Amino acid sequence: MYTEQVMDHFQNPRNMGEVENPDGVGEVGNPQCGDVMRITIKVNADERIEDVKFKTLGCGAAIATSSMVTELAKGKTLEEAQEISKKAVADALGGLPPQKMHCSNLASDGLKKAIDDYRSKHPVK
Amino acid sequence: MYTEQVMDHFQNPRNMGEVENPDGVGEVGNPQCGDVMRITIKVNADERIEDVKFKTLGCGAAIATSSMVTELAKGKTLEEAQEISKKAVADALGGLPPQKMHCSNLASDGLKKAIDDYRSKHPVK
Amino acid sequence: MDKAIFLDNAATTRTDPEVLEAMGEWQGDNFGSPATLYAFGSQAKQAIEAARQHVADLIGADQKDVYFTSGATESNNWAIKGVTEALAEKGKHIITNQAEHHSILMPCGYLQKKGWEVTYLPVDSDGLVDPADVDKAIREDTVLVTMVHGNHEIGTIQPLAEIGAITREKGVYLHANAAQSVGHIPVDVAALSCDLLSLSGHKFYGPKGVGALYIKRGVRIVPLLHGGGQEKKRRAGTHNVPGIVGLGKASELARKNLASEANRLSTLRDYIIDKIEKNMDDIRLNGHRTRRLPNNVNVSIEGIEGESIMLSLSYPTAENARPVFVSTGSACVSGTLEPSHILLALGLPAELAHGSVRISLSRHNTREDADYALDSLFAVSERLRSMSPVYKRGSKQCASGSSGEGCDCEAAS
Amino acid sequence: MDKAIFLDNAATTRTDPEVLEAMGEWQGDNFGSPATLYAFGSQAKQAIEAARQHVADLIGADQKDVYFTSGATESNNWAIKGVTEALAEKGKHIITNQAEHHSILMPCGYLQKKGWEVTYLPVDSDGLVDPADVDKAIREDTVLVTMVHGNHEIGTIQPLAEIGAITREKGVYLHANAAQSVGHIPVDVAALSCDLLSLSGHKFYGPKGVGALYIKRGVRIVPLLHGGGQEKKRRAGTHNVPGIVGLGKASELARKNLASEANRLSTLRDYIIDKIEKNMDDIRLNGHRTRRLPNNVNVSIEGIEGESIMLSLSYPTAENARPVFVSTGSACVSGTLEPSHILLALGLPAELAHGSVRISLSRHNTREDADYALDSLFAVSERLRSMSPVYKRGSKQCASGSSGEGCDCEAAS
Ligand SMILES: Cc1ncc(COP(=O)(O)O)c(C=O)c1O
Ligand SMILES: Cc1ncc(COP(=O)(O)O)c(C=O)c1O
Repeated sequence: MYTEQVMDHFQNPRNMGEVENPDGVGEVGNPQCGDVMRITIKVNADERIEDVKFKTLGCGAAIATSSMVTELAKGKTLEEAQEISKKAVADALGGLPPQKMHCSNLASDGLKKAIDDYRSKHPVK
Repeated sequence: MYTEQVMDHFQNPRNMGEVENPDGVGEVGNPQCGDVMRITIKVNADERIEDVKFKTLGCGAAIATSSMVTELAKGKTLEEAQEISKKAVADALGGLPPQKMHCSNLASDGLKKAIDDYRSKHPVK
Repeated sequence: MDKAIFLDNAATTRTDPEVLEAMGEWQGDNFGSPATLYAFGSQAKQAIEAARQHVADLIGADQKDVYFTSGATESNNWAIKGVTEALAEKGKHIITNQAEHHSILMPCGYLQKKGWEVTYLPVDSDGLVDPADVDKAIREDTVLVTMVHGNHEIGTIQPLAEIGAITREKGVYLHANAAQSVGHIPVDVAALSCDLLSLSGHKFYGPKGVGALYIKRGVRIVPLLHGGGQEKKRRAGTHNVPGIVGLGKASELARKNLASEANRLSTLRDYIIDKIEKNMDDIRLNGHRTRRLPNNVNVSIEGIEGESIMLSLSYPTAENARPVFVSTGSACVSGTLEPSHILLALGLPAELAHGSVRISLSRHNTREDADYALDSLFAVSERLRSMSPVYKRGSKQCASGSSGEGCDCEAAS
Repeated sequence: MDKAIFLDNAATTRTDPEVLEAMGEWQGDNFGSPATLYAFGSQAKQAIEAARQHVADLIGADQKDVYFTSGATESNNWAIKGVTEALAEKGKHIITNQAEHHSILMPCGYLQKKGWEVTYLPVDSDGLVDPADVDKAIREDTVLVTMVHGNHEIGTIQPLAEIGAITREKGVYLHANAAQSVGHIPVDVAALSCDLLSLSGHKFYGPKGVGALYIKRGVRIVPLLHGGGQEKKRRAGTHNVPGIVGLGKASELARKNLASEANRLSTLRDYIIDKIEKNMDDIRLNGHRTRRLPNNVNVSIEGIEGESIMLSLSYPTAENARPVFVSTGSACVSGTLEPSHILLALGLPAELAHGSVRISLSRHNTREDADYALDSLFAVSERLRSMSPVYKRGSKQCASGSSGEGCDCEAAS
């Protein structure tokens, strides 16, 4: 039911872990739902995402989308990264089963939350 | 579903046909039911059944029981022949399927009717 | 035993070796259940969806509208009970006809006990329903018309497209019981305008115990088997993967061979009918002469009874070494005391219904088989007629009257 | 691909080669339908009756009381709908429990919509129903108690004999859903005092798509499939002869091997449970430790989610070349957004239900298989825990509280 890309990211997740001294942290999901994602980012002076990592409790789709979102976000400006949609993540993975589209594809929300967290600590001058 | 004896009597019926100038004729059944049996008998001076034949429209059981009843009746006194029961016919055939026990086992009734017919023409002095 | 000639293919057909082969894979290493997620199960799921596509293609349906069941009996029960329950608010009247299969009539009878009204339309002497009768019978509270497509006993093909045009216009669901027609003649759910359609695998060289119900998108129907989420939550139960794959394969093969095989069998059927009519006196062809399933011949033979014909044919003798298997509408094999309700619905007297023989052909039957079987039939009929106390050649005695009177042989015995 | 290790045998088992062989005969020359009279059909009939005897022997029943169906889902639907309909005059209340299979719960839910009252008894933390609760729940208008025998997910075996003693005394029918227990542990309809009992062939090395319902003589029940006169007019439809013969063979084999196999598997099961408990922190055994199906292990693993465990195990890697197939109670595979209702019924918080793994053994699994699978499980769990943002060894965070609150991830997303 999962594409090869999903399985690849699930089996060989990219950017798994936690950024040291993160500039922003975003956690979404709920253990009761079976999905929790924690995205940590390092932002450089140009407001680009220099590093991004994830930790995820969840199903295959949850892990693969987390991995993919970090890949997509890396090197992007915060503005660009904020635009990464659920659909973009799913597309990059060659598609997700319909029932997984929403519930297990929270990674872009997690990224947005991490960016918001960064912003709340670095208000625009 | 039929015993070997039933199949034998069905395939090789004994005493099929009509006795010439019968002393008694018994017909039972009804074409609408799918069963009609016609038993003809020749009775000798000792009131013994000298000859008996059947013609039958009907299923395997109907034909086999007709054949068997003529076998059982041949040579018997009228009194003895009258006692031939449905069960005796079925037993002699090694048994009949339950649903055939009654509907297609009218041959002994046919024989009784033939005997009655003889008796009505030869009242006891 | 010399090679038997099986002419009872309307009862069941021999599973095609290609079908068996296709099933085999799913009975071995690939036994996993399709509801599961791992690779194993998802292969089974793909196999099921491929089978669904084959079935859909055979009946001109969208594959999403095909639901697997355990056979036409389940499909018919589901269609009738499921639709009436879903639409009970709208009304409690359904329409069928007197010459239906028991898997239609019995659910209808069951509904009657629960307060539904059922109109059993008459059929003409060929077994045809008049579409105008359907039109007249539809009322405000009618929720379903259920009509057989090809009759299993007499082979008559109902004018379903015409009936479908009426039901579609009046906004009443049409259910087609196509157990005998699918795989044998073209069946197209759009051309028939039907909303539901039943089929059974073993009637066209597929496996026993598997069938399908076509449910047009949007049709309201309550499940018959509640439980797990299989079949989009409409029909629960672990998928019978080998059976479903077999049904798919049978559908694929049927579609490929349909035109040529229907043609070949219609010719053979007409050859048989001709030969019987030329060689036997006092017989009647039952069912419509041309609007007829390609594999069905049904004749009544005056003065003798069907079970004994069938039985004689099936037991080899010195003259007839090859057993021949046919069926009959006689009460003696119906399990009840009544002869075939379908033959009676044609207006036949009970005698002629008892004396009926159905020959139903398959892709395995050749003209040589038919000739052999017919010679046996002629000999057997001759022999049984010579034993019959009622048969007189040309007298037509049985055909005359007495229809309508019931048989009370049980009471008489 | 290296040889896969299939540990999802509660979902379905591999059909035994002897079963396939027994079926083969009826898919070839002997394809005739048993309802027919000729020699052909009567051989099929004998084969069916022999199969019925084997099934009856396996459950200690009179063979006259065994009716063939398309599987346990149909048997369960038939039992529940058929009995309630037959006894509707007496009352409209039935009893079951919260940890039932969907093929019980969904028909119960369906009845509720039609005005029936259903009592769902609680289970304790091991999944056991208290017979005293059954006793208390029975009312004047109770017509049926339906109880699973062996739970498919957590393996707990209900005290059915004790429940049966109560229902028998109170004159209420007991239906046992024995889909998971038949063929695996001794099942005796007399010892259980049950009036109806469901079983499914593919759960004990028989074919898919065939099962049976035991109906004690005299029990009042309406048919679910109306139609032809098969199965003494109680279950219509052309007999699935190969399937039924296969079920018979599976029953025969099961009976022969039952004691030794149950013994071997219980030992293997306990070995697995022990090894998991010794090698893993923060896990919970679900289901009763000893009153348990011989082939069932179910554990919740804190901090990780079942689908990802299952998926990882099923995909071979350099270290784990053999795919391992298990199942889980996680919402991610249930098709709903809720984790297993059975695990929740035990009182588990949703987190632990999502993190459950079911290992269900078969006669084909060896200790070597188990060791291999467990090593994979340990490695996979370690890896997934290292990815988990919530897992902290020994914290028991997931086990604490929060049960009762639902998941609203859909709303949140
Ligand atoms: C406890 C239980 N009951 C009923 C069923 C239904 O059996 P089937 O899917 O064969 O109809 C199953 C298996 O799916 C089961 O485990
Ligand atoms: C016209 C018709 N409908 C329904 C059925 C029922 O099919 P099955 O016995 O495969 O359920 C049959 C065959 O028995 C049939 O001929």
